[in-house]
Amino acid sequence: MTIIERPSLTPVVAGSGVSVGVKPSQAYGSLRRPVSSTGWRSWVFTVDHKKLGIMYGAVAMFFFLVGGVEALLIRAQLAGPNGTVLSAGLYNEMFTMHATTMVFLFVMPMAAGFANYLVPLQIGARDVAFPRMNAFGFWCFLFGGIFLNTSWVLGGAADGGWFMYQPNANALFSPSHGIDFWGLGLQITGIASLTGALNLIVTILNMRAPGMKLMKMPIFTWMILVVQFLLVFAIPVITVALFLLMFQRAFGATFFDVGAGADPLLWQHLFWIFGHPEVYILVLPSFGIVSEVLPVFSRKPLFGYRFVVFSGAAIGFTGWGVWAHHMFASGLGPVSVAVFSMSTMLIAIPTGVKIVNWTLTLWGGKLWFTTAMMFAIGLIVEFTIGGLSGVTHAVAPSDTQQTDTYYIVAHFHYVIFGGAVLGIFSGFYYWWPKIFGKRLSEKIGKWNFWVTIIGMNLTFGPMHIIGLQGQPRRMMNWTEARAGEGFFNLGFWNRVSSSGAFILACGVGLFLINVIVTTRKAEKAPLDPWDARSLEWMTSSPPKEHNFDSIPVVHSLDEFFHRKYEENHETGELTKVATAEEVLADLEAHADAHIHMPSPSYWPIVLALALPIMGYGIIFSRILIVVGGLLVLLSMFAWTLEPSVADDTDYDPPGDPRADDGGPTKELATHV
Amino acid sequence: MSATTEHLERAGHDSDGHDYVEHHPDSFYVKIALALALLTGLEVTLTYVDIGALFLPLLLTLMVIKFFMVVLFFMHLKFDSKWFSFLFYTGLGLAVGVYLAFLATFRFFMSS
Amino acid sequence: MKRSKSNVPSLQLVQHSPRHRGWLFGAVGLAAAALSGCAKNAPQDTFDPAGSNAQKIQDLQVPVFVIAGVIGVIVLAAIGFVVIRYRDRGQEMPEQSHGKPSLEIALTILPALILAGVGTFTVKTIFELAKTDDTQCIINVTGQQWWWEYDYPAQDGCGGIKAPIVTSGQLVIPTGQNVLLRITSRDVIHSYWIPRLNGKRDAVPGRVQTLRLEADQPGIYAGQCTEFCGLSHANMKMEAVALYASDFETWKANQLEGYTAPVDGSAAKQGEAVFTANCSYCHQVNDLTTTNAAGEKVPVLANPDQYIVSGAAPNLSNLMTRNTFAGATWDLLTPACRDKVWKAVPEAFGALYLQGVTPECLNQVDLREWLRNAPAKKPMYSSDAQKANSGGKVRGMPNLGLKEDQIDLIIAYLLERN
Amino acid sequence: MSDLALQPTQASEDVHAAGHDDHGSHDDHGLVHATSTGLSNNKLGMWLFLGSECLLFGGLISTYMLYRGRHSANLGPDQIYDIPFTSVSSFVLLMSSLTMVLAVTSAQRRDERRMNLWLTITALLGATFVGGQVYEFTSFYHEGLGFTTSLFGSSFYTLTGFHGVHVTVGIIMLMALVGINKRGRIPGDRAEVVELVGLYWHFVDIIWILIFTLVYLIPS
Repeated sequence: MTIIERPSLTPVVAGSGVSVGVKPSQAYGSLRRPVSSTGWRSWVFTVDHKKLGIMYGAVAMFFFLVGGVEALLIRAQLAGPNGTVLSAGLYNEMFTMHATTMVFLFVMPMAAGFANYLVPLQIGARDVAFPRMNAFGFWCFLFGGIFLNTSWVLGGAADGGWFMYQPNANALFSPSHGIDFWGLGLQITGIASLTGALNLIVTILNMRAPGMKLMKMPIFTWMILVVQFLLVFAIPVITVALFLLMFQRAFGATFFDVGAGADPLLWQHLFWIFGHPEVYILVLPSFGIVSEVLPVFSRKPLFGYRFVVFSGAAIGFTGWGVWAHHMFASGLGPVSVAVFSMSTMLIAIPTGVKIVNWTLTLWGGKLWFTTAMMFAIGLIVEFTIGGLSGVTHAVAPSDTQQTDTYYIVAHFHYVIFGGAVLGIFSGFYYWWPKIFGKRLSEKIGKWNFWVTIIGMNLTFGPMHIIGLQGQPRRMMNWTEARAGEGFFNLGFWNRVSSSGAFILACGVGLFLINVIVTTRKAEKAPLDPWDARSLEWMTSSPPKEHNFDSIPVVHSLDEFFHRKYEENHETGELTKVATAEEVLADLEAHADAHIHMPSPSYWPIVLALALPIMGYGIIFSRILIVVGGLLVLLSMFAWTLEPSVADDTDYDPPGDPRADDGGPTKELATHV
Repeated sequence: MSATTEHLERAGHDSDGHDYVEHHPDSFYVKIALALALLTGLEVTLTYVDIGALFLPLLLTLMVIKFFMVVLFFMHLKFDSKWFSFLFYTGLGLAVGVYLAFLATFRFFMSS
Repeated sequence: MKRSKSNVPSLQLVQHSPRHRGWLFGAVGLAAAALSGCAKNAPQDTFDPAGSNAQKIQDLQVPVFVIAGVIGVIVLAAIGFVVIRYRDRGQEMPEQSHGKPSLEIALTILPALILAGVGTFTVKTIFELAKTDDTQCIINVTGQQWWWEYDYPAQDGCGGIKAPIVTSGQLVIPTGQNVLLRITSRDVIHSYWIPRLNGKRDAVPGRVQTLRLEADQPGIYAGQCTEFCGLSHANMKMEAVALYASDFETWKANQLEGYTAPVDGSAAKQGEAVFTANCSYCHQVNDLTTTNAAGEKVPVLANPDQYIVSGAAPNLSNLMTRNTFAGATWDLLTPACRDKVWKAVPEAFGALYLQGVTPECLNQVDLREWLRNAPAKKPMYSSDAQKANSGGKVRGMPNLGLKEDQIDLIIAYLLERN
Repeated sequence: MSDLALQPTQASEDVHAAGHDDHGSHDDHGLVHATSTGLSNNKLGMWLFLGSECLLFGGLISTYMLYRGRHSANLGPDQIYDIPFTSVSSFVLLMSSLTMVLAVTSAQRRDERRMNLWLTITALLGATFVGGQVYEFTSFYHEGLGFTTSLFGSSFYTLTGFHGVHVTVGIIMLMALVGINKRGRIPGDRAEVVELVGLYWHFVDIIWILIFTLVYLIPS
């Protein structure tokens, strides 16, 4: 395996199979550059987009479980009338943190993980444009998430709902530090999103393989591009809102102090101007994933690629003009309500285009029902339900009956779980052999799929009924007096929903079991297990650190597929002309002689670590602000002066590379 | 968007890889700065002279002119790749559109 | 299920539909019909309008649900068909077609047309619901943690109100009249929602926002605060009571009736003293007087501003005319008596309701628990430790540490507040 | 935010791995590799960042516009602003944009002496502006307008404070550039680094153009 090239010394020819484990020299003592490519250092100081992608995924998965436990506690509380599992305060903290965790610490970073790992591979690049910034983003996410969750043991978590409406989130009404943790934690994870977005946009625009025009980019990359644009422009809006919140709570500013004449709707507008694009930030990556998976397992190209790209961009753009539909009941006045009602309906059109195109991709195909494919089809079905219930509350008068009831909870869980999460699972099954070199068990996978689907429909389906029967959200309990009788009584359906939640948890558990089982088995996946179509499959699995021995020249959409198959333009018949191994051998034969890879660095993690220190400082002690601030200055200064590729002096003098114990190949292969 | 980006891409490929394609003599920038100073002077003067209903539109026009003089010339956006314009103006346009709509929901433009 | 007579839903029909018309849905509409309120007596059913405003929403949302249902079934059927028809049976590799623009455009325009139709009716309904120029009765509604106050200003509307009426727990309105609620809040954002009478409207501090209600028939219509408003959000409920105009007159007259002091020597008389000593700091009872050190009779004026963050507590002058307490969360009536009122036929409802809470019907269990330790029954920020965080004021009723005999006396006193 | 603002000095971030680099050594810092658009990663990133910043300042300006009239009778914008003073400091900041441009053209001509000179002058002008702002804040405070006094106060200090922090970060970057440049240690393409700092600096200036008119000149 080829690792970072030692500049000017013993250049390693890519593809030669020579494995060089590099160790840092002792030149600067403990402050030497961490160029080590083995052991924990190779992960903590890495700037490799693939390692960062895996770490994003692993941490996001952990937070998924945290958020899931929170959800189970909520459903346990609501399983019967007058639930006593949680106290009122704890219940409020639970639903606040459930939403916050799932949105900011699971779906967004999981999508970031997929994007990090796959985008450079899909566009034929060797890394992202700003590798150290990429590492910095990951550590911001991790430390921000940990910071946010330490509030549980430092006086209580945030209890104002993830939407944190003012003035209920003021210090007067929420005196614990929970909301301070929430605001600062999201500010830190916001930095992760913003730097990640800047990085990925520049990467996608600038680092495509020769010949890869924008309209030849894989659809996943396209959707990620749209999402990153949404992030780049939406994050600053929440940043403003969070600063106002922090200045209010920590420094006594009056932004949401009604007594001083403030208008509480200011917060709502800022929050939803961010919050609505955020919805598309959550689902579009999964739309990208299934748009990759469906063609592969239908054995035909994505139907209407241009339309799917265009509708993705249109959803992203229109998403900026609909935020006030979260506020139809807040008293905007009929003109604003009418305008936002219409713009919201508009957004149903490009969304409908996507569903139509996916269905038509399947049409006439040769469908192979792998687990990845099943999750993808599951997404189409469940998301359609969520989309249609969405249309029912684009109709503003109807929405004033439904908003803040369980009907909305049902709607957005069909969108977020049925859309984003099913897509993420589809992506796991599809790309697992690429990332870890082993295929997840299809047998457990199918169980995983069916239990998850049944669980999700049992959990969220009844919420439609519960909501239309008038049960509001965010209530710590419900009572028999308002439950009604007969088939649609709230009691029965609340029980169904709670049971469904535990089935859903089993579904997720099956996935974890699958991961463990797969990790233990020795069998390697074939190079091209799915007969895939895009560039990320044109390298070894898992890919080498430099991704491609030689950067492929792209001639068409689905480049990999067209290298394997030749199409008779008259009859449309396909002939297999090459195997994946042959395509790969061809690339290796033309391997680039010299490849510079960016070197690891201390400074991203140090800089990211300084931020939560400052956060604790703002909440508990001003001294810590100074400590964190100095650490910020130090690490930025060091970062600035550090060249992106390490000097020779950072390395040990050249010796026998084979003397290294273990070596990086083993390390990468087993570290799942 | 697809049409735009394709167009942008061609524009990008046309450039020779150098970012500062066109050079202006320093005197050019001095002239721009002088104009900016004059416009600022005009703006300040306006606030001391009562010109009635024209005041606000005139002031805002001057502001916009100044804004774009810096963007187009000092920041070189006029002579640079269309990609930069695309990225910056998308942000600017979204900000202007979204925040004007935001203020409109508060009936901001009706009261003043 | 009341609404199961035949009629085909369509947007045209909606405009002129009589109120309680039923809908017979086709097979595809069944799901929507099922969702639309089959539950018997679900008091907050959003598909069971009982007045003109909710009916306008109903006329709009039923066709929308049907359209969404139809489209959903078509899409799901198409996916089902494709999945079965095109599964891999070892057929040839399919043709690598990249799409068909004409089909795409057609399938883009089609939903656009449907949505344009839906949008037209939506906008029309939005403006109809916002109409205020035919208001017949005005009530100020103020939300706070965690109950609603209703203030009927003096007006010619509502059949004429000479002096303001302040009440809470139950909003009493005359049937058939266009009632305009002017909604605001004293602390955080709440939301006023009586599903069978109209959609919801947020109570935003610093703003006054309007919501129209109209009830066709006498009865009690349940509702709930729907904007998350802190610890006891779940315990902030409301009930709207509609009365025939004549009954409404009786109710008004009763509310404006002066204070009847308890008979000397009665338990209620002792209760008056206990009330004055413990409750009257926050709770107003109109015209209640006490004797000061100089032996003069002086009015007892509640001063909740001093003790409560939101600066208000329910007026208890006529507590026993309303059937609920503590933010309409618990009933003042025993379950049996409550059932009688709630299930009364419209014609009999008024008389039953106006009886108020009689000693036999009083729900002693919940009321006593409440008086014993209010925050234990309804989570509130009112302990001493929590007071420190709110500028020394409580949010909600604190634990007054009353003894059992004091509670007996207070209940005896309150029973006469009718 | 201020953390991110320093990003442009990380000019060496351009990934070598992107292109087919046939150089044996790595002293080819900052050479524009064959990117898909033909543009530098750093510059593309900077413009994107500035686009993003538009929404940050847009939010702050809108908040100010919404709240500018909400204050006690004698402590509002019309009473408290000192237009002649602010006009002068606005002029100073405007002129710093000129000196910044001159620094960039000097850098592009590889005229390092002049470049350092213009960068220093730009930093000084910026410092003058920030000094003026500090003076202004202090005098407002003494007149009775604190951060927590009114909605106008909170939103005014937040908006102009954010701008001031941006200017300060810019000054730090300019001084760092001069300092590092004297030791010959700017990684990557020197002219591009100066240009990037310049873009940031001009952006801060155009935001002030908006603030000066919208906040100071328009009466509430």
